[in-house]
Amino acid sequence: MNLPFDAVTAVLVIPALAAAVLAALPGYRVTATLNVIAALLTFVAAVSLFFGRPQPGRYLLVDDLNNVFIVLTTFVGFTTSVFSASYIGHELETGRLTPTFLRFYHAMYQVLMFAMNLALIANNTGVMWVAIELATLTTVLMVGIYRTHEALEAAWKYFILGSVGIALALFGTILVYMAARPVVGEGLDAMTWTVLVTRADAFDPALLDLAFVFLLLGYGTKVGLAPLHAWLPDAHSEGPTPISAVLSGLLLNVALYALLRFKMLLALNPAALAPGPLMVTMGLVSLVFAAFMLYRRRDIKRMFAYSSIEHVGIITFAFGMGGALANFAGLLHMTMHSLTKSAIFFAVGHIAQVKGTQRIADMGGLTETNPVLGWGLVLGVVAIAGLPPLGIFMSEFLVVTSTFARAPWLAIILVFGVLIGVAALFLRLNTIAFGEPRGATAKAKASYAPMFAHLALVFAAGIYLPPVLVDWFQNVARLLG
Amino acid sequence: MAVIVDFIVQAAQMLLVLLLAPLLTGFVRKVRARLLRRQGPPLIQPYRDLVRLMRKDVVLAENASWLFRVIPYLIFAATWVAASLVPTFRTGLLFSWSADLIAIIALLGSARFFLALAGLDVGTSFGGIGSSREVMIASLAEPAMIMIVFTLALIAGSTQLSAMAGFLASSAVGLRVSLALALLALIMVAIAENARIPIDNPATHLELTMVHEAMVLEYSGRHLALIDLTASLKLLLYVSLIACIFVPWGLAPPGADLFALASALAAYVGKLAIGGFLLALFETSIAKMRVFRVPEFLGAALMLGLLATLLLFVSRGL
Amino acid sequence: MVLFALAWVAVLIATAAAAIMAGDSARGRDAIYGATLIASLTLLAIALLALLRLDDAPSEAVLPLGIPWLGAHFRLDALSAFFLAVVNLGAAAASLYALGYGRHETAQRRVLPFYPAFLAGMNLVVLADDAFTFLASWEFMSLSSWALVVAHHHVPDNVRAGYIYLIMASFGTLALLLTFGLLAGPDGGYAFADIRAEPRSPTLAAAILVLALIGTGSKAGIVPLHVWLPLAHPAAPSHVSALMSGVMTKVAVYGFVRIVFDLLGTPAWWWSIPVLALAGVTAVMGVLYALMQHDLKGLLAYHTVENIGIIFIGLGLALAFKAAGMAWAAALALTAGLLHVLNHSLFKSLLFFGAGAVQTATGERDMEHLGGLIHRMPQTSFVFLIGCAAISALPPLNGFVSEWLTFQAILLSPQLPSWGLKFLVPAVGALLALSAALAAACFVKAFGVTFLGRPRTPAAERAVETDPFSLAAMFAFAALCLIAGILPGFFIDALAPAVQDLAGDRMPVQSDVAWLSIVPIAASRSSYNGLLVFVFMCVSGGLAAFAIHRLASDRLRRAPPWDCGYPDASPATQYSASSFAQPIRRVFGSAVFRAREHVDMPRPGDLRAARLTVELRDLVWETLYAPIAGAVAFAADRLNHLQFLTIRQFLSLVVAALVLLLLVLAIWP
Amino acid sequence: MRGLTFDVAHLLAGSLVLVSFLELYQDRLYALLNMFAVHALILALSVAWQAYVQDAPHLYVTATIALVFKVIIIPVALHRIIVRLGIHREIETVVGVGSAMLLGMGLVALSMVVMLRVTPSADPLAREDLAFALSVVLLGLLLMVTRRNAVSQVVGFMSLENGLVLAATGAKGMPLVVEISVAFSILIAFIVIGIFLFRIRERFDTVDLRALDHFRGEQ
Repeated sequence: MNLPFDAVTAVLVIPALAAAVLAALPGYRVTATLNVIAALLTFVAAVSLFFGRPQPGRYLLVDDLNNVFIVLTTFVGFTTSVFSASYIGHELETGRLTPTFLRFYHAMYQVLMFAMNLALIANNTGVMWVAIELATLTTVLMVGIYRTHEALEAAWKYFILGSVGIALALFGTILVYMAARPVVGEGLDAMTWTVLVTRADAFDPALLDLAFVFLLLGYGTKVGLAPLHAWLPDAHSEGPTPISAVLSGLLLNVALYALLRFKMLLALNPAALAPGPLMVTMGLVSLVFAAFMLYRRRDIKRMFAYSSIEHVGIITFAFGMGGALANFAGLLHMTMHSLTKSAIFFAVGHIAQVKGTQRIADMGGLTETNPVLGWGLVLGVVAIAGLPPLGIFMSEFLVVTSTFARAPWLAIILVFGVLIGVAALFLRLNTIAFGEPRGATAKAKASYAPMFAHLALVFAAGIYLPPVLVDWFQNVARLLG
Repeated sequence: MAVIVDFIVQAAQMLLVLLLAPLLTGFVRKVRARLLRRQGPPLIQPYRDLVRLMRKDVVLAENASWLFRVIPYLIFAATWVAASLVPTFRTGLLFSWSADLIAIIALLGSARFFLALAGLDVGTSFGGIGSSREVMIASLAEPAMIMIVFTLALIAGSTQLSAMAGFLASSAVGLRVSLALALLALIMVAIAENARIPIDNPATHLELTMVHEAMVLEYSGRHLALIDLTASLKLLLYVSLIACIFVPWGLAPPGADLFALASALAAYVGKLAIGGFLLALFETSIAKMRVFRVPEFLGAALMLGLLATLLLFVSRGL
Repeated sequence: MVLFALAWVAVLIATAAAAIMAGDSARGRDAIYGATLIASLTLLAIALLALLRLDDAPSEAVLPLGIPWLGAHFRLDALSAFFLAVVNLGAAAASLYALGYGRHETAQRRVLPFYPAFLAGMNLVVLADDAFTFLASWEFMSLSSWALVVAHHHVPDNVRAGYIYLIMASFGTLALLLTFGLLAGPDGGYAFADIRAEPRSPTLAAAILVLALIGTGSKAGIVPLHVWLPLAHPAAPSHVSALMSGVMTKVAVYGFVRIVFDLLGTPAWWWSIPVLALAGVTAVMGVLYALMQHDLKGLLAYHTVENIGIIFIGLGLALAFKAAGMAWAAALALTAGLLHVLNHSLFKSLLFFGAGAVQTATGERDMEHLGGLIHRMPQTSFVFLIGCAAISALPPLNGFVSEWLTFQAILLSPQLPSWGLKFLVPAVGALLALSAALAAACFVKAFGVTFLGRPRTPAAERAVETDPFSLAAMFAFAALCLIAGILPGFFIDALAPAVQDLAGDRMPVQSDVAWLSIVPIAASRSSYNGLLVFVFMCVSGGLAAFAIHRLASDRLRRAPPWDCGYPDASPATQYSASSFAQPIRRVFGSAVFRAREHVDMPRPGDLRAARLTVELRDLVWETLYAPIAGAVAFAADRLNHLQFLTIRQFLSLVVAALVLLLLVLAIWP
Repeated sequence: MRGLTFDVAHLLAGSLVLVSFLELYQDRLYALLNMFAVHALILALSVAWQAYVQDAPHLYVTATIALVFKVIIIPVALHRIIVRLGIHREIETVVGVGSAMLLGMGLVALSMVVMLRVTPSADPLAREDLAFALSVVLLGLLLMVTRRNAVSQVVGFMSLENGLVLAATGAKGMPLVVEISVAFSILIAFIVIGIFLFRIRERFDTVDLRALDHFRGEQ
């Protein structure tokens, strides 16, 4: 079917153009609003994809799987841009950012959006790889944007580890090509998803296995699976909070999406080793490891970064288990986690601005000094801890129950990790949200809308999932096998 | 018609226990005195005391509460009801099914509960001593009693006193180890419950050793009279309990004629006399023990009861 | 039917939302509590209706909520109806009480929104008919009550209590998650109907039983999973404490009954063994802990632990009988347990109300600082006394009835075939008797030290009687305690349909027994008539009073206390809570609490005050929880080193992972 | 002809691995840089050869990029840096050269084993190439983790990337190779610039430790 304009190209072009424009424009208010508008337009375009999809082209592809991702990405991108407008304003006042850097920041933000959308829409393994590398580079630059010793430090770490990951991922991509070539012949076809999926059963299993190992490690670095996670906490804690939100909420998903695509190939090939065990193992390792790491955190953003690792672990575990229920749960968990975690970072950003620090020890009694922020944070943590009636409870319910009947011990480890994590989170939450107020108690000039929008969505999803969404999820779950 | 007779008998029983109770107390005192080569007070001395106390006015501590004044009537009522439900000379009393043995014990328990509260009401240290020791004793005596009830109930297949008495009177019982154990335990509990030597000494007012007397230290006049009456009722109750369970012979069955009733009554009085005599004998032949030896004494009772029950549980299985 | 109920639950939720707006205003507060009062009364009515119409089938409903392809199932059968009644009875009283108590609330903003949510959560749990809805409501209930526990967050202990509570709650929920994972099977038949239909292997059923016991036990407060309870219940505002102790623990019992009796199918003979053993220990440990307490609300909370033990004894016996095919005996035991559920919810709520009244009147919870309140708060002390008598299982009040039934059930157990039970049940019976006696001792202490004697502090001297709303709530429950005690037959009959569903049989109809007495099996075997005992006592007591006042003296003089001629000026010389418990501590404490008394007696001539310090240790905490916490801390510290590696070392990690995976590939068959 | 193509490709790839080993062997920065230049040169040759064999002209572009960028520009730039930072002294290795070589052997063996599991049906040229490429990649990683010095780590990363390019070109008719190699060159440029910018970062380690000491407030 033909639309007034091709939504797919729109999703790519709008951010690209916006990036160019924003790079040129001075003045924070204008750019900020423009940023928001561009993000909004992208989101609209993405939503329109639900109603009409172009046929998959040579390079671009929209199907159930990435459609969900795209909409999620653009939506969080939009809300984050709203949040960042108010956040960055404060940063300007405190002089942590100069207008020049701000211009750069907005441009980069759109480039990042572009890169992620491209990675999602790409119908070609190579293009996807390039896009993810681009996304990495942009985030590296934005993490380092404060130019403080620590920020550069974190950026550098991220950069080095990211590059290695990228390299490994490329090697995996090449291997997939080589596995595909004898079957589908040379040239672009051997890198095109639509083609690969149809012929995957005939590929050389040994090559596929090898490829998957490299892809798992390569993209796994982006996903932040232990032990490849090292860059993640620092990058989250040192960059501007909007970027932390985007990193946790989106970039991890994009990398995970790449992994899922390749997992589908292996799943389709009977002779290849099942990717499940690998993903399950790494998922559990990440979960338990991150859960324990939560205890000794003193920097609030770094703590929530580790909680992201924890949840990515759960998601990977779910996809590794496979099966309609687990995959559904994984997708749901991924969506809910993106929304919740970005909401938490919205709250944390303002909290850090109010308190003028990220040290947990220096904040306390928030529900008293800044009730809205405080309760927002409490709600977010409750959600991320997987307590009802919020969405993550449903996904965790599905994961655990569906797993326990199949692999009891795995489920027990899973439950153990979750419990450890919850205990750690609430241990910190108690000091942050309750007790005697500590630290600066200024009133926050904050935009609460994005945070509560996300939380409202998570809340709604925990109680009622619209059938449309369910159908998409179930289709995708079936695709993932 | 039968109902009316039953009702009369029930009433008679209530009056009987009420009237006999001080007599029993007096009898025990007398025998003790005699055993101690003393003259001892006349048998009717307890009645005189009661009347005297009734006549005197009550001297109430300034900060005594309404509860303090209500409690004597409460505990008297509870104990009286309990006592009037124990078959003394005739089984199948009209209201015997309104409370089985467990309920009777619980009634005594509530009496103790309130008495202990009374000990705390005025806020004197001696009252505290009395109450705290009393509840400590009770916390061991009651489980022991329950265990005894278990034993008997399992043998007789009922917790109804009348049924028990009836069953035990029949020859179906035979001699049982657990019965012996239960009897022993019951005697120990009875001694503890009635604050007799070696647990407590009803005659003492030596502050640091007294339990029951310490609780009622602040009472006077009619209140004290009621409490004393209650105490002797309780003693009577336990003696007749032991009597009707372990020597159930001579109890008149329901619908017995007057003569049977009369002979049963005589038998009952005889049992009381024997029981009182044995009690006095025991009390004179043993020394009071330190308060903190009491738990061991009662613990032994509890263990005996549990052992008896266990034996039954196991033997039932065989 | 169930839809009505759900509608009113929705009203509760709406109230919660509205409460956020209410803020600190008094009118808002009254409106909210009024709304909850109406809602819970209506729900109570619905529950009673559902309970009394015996024959027709339970009403069900499916809402398009929760898990999409499943929907949220709700069902109102006899069991749900009974617990719905218990929940909303407590809720109604608590709301009424709160109308008055709420005036003294300092952190109203933090209480008002969560209170209706808490009620809604509890209602939903008993209505839920599929695993997801059940667990979600269950955890929601925990969550909202957690928020209420940390309402007074300036007290560090409360925050800590809330923390432990939340962690234990999550632990329990996760255990239940696993339970339902096993019940539902890999392809997720979450609806209770499907679960009932599914056949199970014995080992699977065993695992489910254990997990369910852990999951529900941690919420009900089974030793050793009780640690959160005595911390959390006192921390909350008193009307919430009443609900948590009196009602929420019952919801946990409901969970256990629902899973084990209903979903899990026919029991095996040994199922009752863990239940009974834990229950007996719980009953005695709970009351012993309580005896060592001198925080009034803490004491009450520990008594909840004890009573949960008693309830579970009933349930365990029911399991044993059911497994042995003695349905009629199972019916008796189950009735005893469920009746005690109702009774405990009555008098425990009543007692917490009283404790709350004392707290608002004096600002004190520590009994050592109270005393003599009976003069200042006569009505409160009267109803509190009734509560004490009821919970001490004294006839003719309700506590005695359920314990009496439990004893009757125990007396049936020799007919059980299995040997393990033959030895266990009498022991459990002894434990039950012991706990009952100790409970009486404990409440002599609680009432005596708090309300009797002389005031120990100025605060206690200045106490004033509490407000009419609170009194109304308390008197209502006191009356119910008496009614349930003297007319138990009706309550037993009301329970019959639920028992019939679960045990396969019911107790004989009681309401048509002569003179309204109750007869568990046969009149020849045992019977009890609370009404008659009550009338007897009134008559004989009244008779005595009348006779004496008429025929003998009724004169009365006031004088200083006699006290063997030692006039002691200071109220400090009274027996305090801990000194009252000292004899019992001597008997049990040294074994259970490693109790140590250190006496510091100054030499003659030394003007120093002598000191007696008592050291108690909570062995459960020390042996079970402290090590776990230590282990977690240790692991966290060890792993934490990984945060501080250099980039190169992180790279080496990556390489190591890569090489490892390649090796796996290389040696893959 | 078939045999010849095979042998030449094989020779070049094999010598690439050999040079990686030599890199691993170096203990002076200058020498390491020169060795890397050789590494890149051989890569360029092999890419060119592949271009010729597969007659895929676009691969010549890749070859030239490699030649210009990696054989000339980068090494020169790095020379400059070394001079600037005055670190033209011995390289501190984490493990001794000998053990590093041993590890390298192990890795090469591993990659061979893994690769030979690939079904023989796959064309042998690709297979061998891939085996060598994998070993080069692994050796590059090894170089990165066994050297403490930023510059030598960059060198390691670049030789790793050489391995990738080798694999990519070995994969017959793989599209986007040029784009990918360009993208990678950008990546490397970033790294080098990074080293320029934060010249204090002579070594990653010191920085990390100091940073960790004071700023994070983590204990």
